[in-house]
Amino acid sequence: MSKTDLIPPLAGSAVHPARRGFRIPEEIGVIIALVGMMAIIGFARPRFLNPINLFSLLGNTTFLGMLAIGMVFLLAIREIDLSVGWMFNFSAVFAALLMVAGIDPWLAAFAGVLFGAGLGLINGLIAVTLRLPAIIVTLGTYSMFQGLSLVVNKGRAIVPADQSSSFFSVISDKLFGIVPVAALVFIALALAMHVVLHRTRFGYRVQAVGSNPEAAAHAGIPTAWVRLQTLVLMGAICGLSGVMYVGFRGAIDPNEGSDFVLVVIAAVIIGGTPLSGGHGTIIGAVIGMMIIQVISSGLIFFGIDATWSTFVTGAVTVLAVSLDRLIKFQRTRRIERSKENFHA
Amino acid sequence: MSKTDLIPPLAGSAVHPARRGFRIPEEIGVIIALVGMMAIIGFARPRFLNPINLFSLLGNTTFLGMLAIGMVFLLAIREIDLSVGWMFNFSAVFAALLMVAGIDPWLAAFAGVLFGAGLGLINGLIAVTLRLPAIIVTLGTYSMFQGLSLVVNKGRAIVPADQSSSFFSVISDKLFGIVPVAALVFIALALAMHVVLHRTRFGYRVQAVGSNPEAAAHAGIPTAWVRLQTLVLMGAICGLSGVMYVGFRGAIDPNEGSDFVLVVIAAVIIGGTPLSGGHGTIIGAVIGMMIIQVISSGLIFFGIDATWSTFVTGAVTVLAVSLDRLIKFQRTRRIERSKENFHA
Amino acid sequence: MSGPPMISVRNLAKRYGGVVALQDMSLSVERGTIHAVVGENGAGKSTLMKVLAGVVRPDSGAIELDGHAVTIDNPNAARQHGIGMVYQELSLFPERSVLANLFVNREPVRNGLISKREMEARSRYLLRQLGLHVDVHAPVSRLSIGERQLVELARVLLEHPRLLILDEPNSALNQRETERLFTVLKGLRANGITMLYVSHRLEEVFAISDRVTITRNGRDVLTKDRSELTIPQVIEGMIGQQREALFPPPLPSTVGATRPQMTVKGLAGGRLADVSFTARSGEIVGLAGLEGSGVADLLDMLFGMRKARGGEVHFPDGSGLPKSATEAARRNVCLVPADRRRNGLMLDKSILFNISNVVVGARDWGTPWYSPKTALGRANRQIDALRIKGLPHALANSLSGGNQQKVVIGKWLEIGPQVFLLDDPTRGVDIGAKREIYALIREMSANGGIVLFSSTELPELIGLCDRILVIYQGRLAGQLSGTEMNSQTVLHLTNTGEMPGANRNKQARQGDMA
Amino acid sequence: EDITIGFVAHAQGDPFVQQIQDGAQAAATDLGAKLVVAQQAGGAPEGQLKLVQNFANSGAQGIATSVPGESMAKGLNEIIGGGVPIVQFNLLSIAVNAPYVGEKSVESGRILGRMVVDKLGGASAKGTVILGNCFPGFPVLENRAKGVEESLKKAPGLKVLGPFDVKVSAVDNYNRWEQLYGANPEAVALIGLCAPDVTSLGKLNAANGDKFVAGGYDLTELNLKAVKEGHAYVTIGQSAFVQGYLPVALLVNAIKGGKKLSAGFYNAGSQIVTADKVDMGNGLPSVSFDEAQKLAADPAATAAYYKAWTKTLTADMLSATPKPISAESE
Ligand SMILES: Nc1ncnc2c1ncn2[C@@H]1O[C@H](COP(=O)(O)OP(=O)(O)OP(=O)(O)O)[C@@H](O)[C@H]1O
Ligand SMILES: Nc1ncnc2c1ncn2[C@@H]1O[C@H](COP(=O)(O)OP(=O)(O)OP(=O)(O)O)[C@@H](O)[C@H]1O
Ligand SMILES: [Mg+2]
Ligand SMILES: [Mg+2]
Repeated sequence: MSKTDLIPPLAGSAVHPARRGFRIPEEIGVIIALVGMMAIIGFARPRFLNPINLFSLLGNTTFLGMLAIGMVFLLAIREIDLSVGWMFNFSAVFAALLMVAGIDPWLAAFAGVLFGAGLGLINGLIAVTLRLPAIIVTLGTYSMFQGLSLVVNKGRAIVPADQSSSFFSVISDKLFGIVPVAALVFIALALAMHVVLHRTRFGYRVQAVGSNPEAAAHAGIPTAWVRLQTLVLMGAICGLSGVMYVGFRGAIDPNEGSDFVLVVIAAVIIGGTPLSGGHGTIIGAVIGMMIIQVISSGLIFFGIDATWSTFVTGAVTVLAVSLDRLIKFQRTRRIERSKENFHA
Repeated sequence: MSKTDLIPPLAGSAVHPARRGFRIPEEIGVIIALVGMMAIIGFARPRFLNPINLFSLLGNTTFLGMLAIGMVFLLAIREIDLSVGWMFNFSAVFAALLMVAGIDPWLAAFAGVLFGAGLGLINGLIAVTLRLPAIIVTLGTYSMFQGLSLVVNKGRAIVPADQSSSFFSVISDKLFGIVPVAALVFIALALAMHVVLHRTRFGYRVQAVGSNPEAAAHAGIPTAWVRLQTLVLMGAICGLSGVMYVGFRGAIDPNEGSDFVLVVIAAVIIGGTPLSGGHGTIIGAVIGMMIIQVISSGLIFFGIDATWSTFVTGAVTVLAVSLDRLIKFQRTRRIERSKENFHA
Repeated sequence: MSGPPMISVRNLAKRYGGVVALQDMSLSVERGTIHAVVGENGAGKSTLMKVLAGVVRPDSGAIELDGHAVTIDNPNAARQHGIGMVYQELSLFPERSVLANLFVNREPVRNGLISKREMEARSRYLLRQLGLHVDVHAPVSRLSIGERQLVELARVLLEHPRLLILDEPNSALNQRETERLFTVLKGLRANGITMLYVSHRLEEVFAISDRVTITRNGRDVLTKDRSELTIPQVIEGMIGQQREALFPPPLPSTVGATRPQMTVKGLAGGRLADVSFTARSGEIVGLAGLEGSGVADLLDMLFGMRKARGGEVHFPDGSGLPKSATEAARRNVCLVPADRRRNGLMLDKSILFNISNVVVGARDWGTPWYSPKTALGRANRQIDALRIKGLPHALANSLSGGNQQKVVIGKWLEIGPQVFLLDDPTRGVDIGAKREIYALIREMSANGGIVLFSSTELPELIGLCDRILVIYQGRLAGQLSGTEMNSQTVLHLTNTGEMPGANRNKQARQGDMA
Repeated sequence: EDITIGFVAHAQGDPFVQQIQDGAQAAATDLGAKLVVAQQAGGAPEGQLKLVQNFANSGAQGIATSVPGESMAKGLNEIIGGGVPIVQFNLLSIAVNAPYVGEKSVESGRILGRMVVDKLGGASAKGTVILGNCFPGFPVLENRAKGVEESLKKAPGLKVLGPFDVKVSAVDNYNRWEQLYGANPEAVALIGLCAPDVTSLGKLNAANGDKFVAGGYDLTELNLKAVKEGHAYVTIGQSAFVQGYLPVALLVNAIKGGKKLSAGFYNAGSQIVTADKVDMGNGLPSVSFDEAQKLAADPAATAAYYKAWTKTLTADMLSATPKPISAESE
């Protein structure tokens, strides 16, 4: 021991300053899980790595992936919205009906997004005025939105007859013949929302309220307003996803969306956003959704029959989250150790 | 007033000492909502209040209601089990296959319950060893259990050929011609589990861990063990519900259970168990499940057809939880006021 | 004293990543004594105690109990050795009843079922001794923070430990409650129980302890019998510098002749009825009252967290009561809440994030963007100004209690408030930091701020305030200033609502009315 | 040569869909092709389209899929345009440029309705009839409901309630029927449109003294059991085996012959089962009730039984132009 060590460092003070520069992203675990899975499938079935296939996989994540982005905000504010699938559906039905009624599809789509925001507003107003958790409110509005959508679509698919508008061709177009425009919108939304969550007042407030609602209220953060905004944002994103779906698929079926909510929450959770609030990762959610798609696609590339595919899906999911978990363990331990070595 | 009262209490002004005796149960809100709904339906359609109908409603809550009971423990320990539907299914399939193989149905049923506990044990072991929240683990085992069940049932209903055993007749019997035996088992389970949650070490530990896991560990509670036990209990209850279902319907369909989890969680939440852990009400969950059944039955009695029924279901759910909420507001305000008035 | 010490630790070390919590800490405690451990915030006191309680495992070092080497690697092991600990940061179960908290993991079982009756019976006497008159069936979250502290204490006492560790057991207790506590502790000592006692209230340390260990930077620097020490010596040992006056003198006011003021007329709401007073800028107004007397309600109302039933209030900005906490924050009214962990901090977030709470979270003017770089600047500014021990990226949860408190204050200083509502802002803060906070409060008031200051510690009310308003059972029982501000008068007024010497008839009538 | 056919169904672990799959597997075995099956739970069109796309990308030469929603049409047509032949079965979209194999949905509803009316005493029948739809919004089910209602109108004395939402899950399904009957104990007939209904109705009827006429769909083991025990009157089959076999046969034939498949309707044929009479449709030899039950549970026996029919599937016949798609809902 050198002599200077006799003078103890100031307890509790930092021993080394923060090294700025590249920091391993927290999503590293799921990224490794995703890439690993793709490598394995691609090794066994090279056709899987064909760009066309990869881009179509990306395209497949679009609509549910957008909802997952919104759901990250909800989990971050310690809420859950169960009605996302039906907000998606109802907005799409609404927009498609406007198109059927002869309104310009772009305009109708815009109205559809607003309509989605309006549905979110309903959730928000009930939740805020009655001070109920969103999960309870949306347990009810889940059926309400579904029911109303069913009433207006009369149990039949809505298919805008005239699909000559650029709305349909642009949204279902593929750049360079392979890159789906819809997927680009999805990626753009993800990046924008990533910035919103981490670099805006609104995102800051969402995390603050989710981390400790009481402390947030005591700091003067308008918690009810932030919750309302978050639920409206979720609605608007559902609307956007819904109208894009109409443009992309050219129709909306009456039961489309019924099974969305579990998949969306699964993607967000696999991606690393905790249920306990205060924190969320958009990038993780996007990757989580991709993992889900890659699993289902991988099963088909390997020719695994329906009999086994469900089991394999589950097993791979467990493996993926375990891997993520182990990598996180490893990292914490490595950080601890590197800090300890600093003293040695 | 005696002289000692001159010295004000040191602390304890906030909550006055207990006057023992009758305390309004916390479930009062949902009870009022349930009774109110039944009164309204019964007033308009007196046939609704026919004991036969009421008992058959009770019978309708049995199988999902049992799962809700188990889910209360999970929410109380701040966890969620998504795999309940498939544990139900897989246990039922397992027991039914044993019966098909000629094993005595009672014995097979017993084995099915153990099998369910074993499935819960799998969830528990993964969750505890990887220190993952149960919701993440069961996201994966959801598909694993479903998949394995599909593998063994080969996509077909399992129908024990010989249903002459007393197992089938007892479980689908109705006492006095109207009281379903299955419902009695359900009620007995609810009462037993109520006692377990509120009057046993295990129940206290569950709530303590859910309330403050860190403090629970500090108090020497083996938190991992308690989590494991809770997940095993959930599995065993799923197993019990599953084998009773086999006895009741005389068969198990391959996809039965697929849509259970949301309804089960809905019932528990409507009943008043918060997602935030530390607290749970079995009675509330049972009533929550009844509310769900009464809504669906009410739709039928009022002759509301499929087009509107979904919407009405949602709207009534929102009303029911709002009512519960308002009653709780009212109560707190009354308590507050009585506290404030001490100086008046 | 003969025989080995009850417990002794040698050369304990504990690091959290790059943070040194303990480094070469040694201590030995004689049987049947109350042994105080003092030291500034972050000195490692709580970490040391947690090691003894089996909650934290040290990196190195040895523990001996009755002269035998032991390892205490979990809380149950500590319990088996007869060690019980009252944690500094409350470790209760908020949703659970008082009884469930008191007997957690040791619930009495009759015929396989937990017996509430027995729990009640076994705790009744102790609760009365502690002066804790609460509904033992009500959830702990309904209790005030002082009551919760007593519950925590009672829980440990019910374990009948041989060695009782008390980590700031009375930081939320007022003088009377503290006296009760000390009576209990002295009783325990008479029964041969050994105690380790951590506190920042040095007068009390001197009143209760037999021996004192001073810690600094994760080491023990000095251990002596209390009788061989004086408070100034202790302070110097703790912070290694000459003692300055604990209560800095008032600063010259920097504002001009127009002194903004806040007037409260006939305010009612919560427990309060008909409270009137004026507070001027440049003045520090103390608020005294028992738990539940309504002081908290008053602060809540002024901060917009609670609705008033009646009355008129004028803030210096000319407007009335804020309708919400958000409005209050935007009108430069700040509240430093008493329960920092529940109401003051986002524990799983960094210092940096917490410091931006008000600037970014409450206000809605300025840029809608949140810049981590700017936030870092803010955090560094407050870390320097308040000497917070922690990196900007450290989680609030990893800070020592006193440093957490400084973060709560720091986030408000970022907006430069005009009205300061301080609810026990020095709770758990070391003497050096206290002095800094007092100086800060002086500065706030000198810069034209209006300060309402509530505290459970009488000396600081008397030492710092220009006037003290005493609230008793929801009404303003009196205003004290000048020589009236002595501890006897304040105590009497807070506890009876009457000035000392007022005639007994009146008191009796008061009793009838209550 | 190696031919891989992707087979995508709209339900998971559904006994009826399993029977279709068994038919498809039988065809693949007969014709020397490899069949890979994928299932999308809950009839979600978006999810199912993704599975089809994955098959196309993975190199399957032909794909058979049910089409539970119009929103699949555009994507399916793109795949067809890309050169991968598709055949629809069981659920169709008329916007898809592919042949469809299935029942005549409105017509089968008419048959069911007619059977019930006859049982109730023909045109002079009186009383309340309750109609349940397990999945409001599925076009095929809506068509069936339409057919049933058409037939019931033949007896003006019948009052039709519903269709009510009776849910797919067997637990819910039974609960709903029990509640419906509790609300309308005077009902003379209860008619369901989905696979779980006959079983639930049979159970309900047994518990209440067999007072009403129960009718519904599909020849699952449990449904047949209910009919056999006399608790349900009739169940209508839609030739599940054919719905699975024919699409694969069409695909293999087209792939081998390098021909395009044109849109059109292949009638799989209806089956009518009462306790007295088992009509297996498609001109197949009549079977006893016990044999029908055995077929429902045993894919190998079913394949053997249908040999009489599969022999008729000549290459010429498979290449012939099908009936126009509109024939489906005539
Ligand atoms: N879990 C933890 N992670 C990281 N650092 C920690 C953790 N616990 C304590 N520390 C650090 O260790 C040091 C000592 O903390 P400790 O709580 O023992 O201080 P203390 O003497 O009790 O202070 P106070 O008087 O403020 O309570 C502090 O710098 C603190 O930030
Ligand atoms: N005096 C009270 N004031 C406020 N809430 C109370 C009071 N007494 C009980 N409660 C609440 O009412 C509910 C039921 O109380 P009770 O003491 O009967 O619980 P319990 O059945 O003993 O359960 P457990 O002891 O497991 O909490 C609990 O949520 C409890 O927190
Ligand atoms: Mg401490
Ligand atoms: Mg209790």
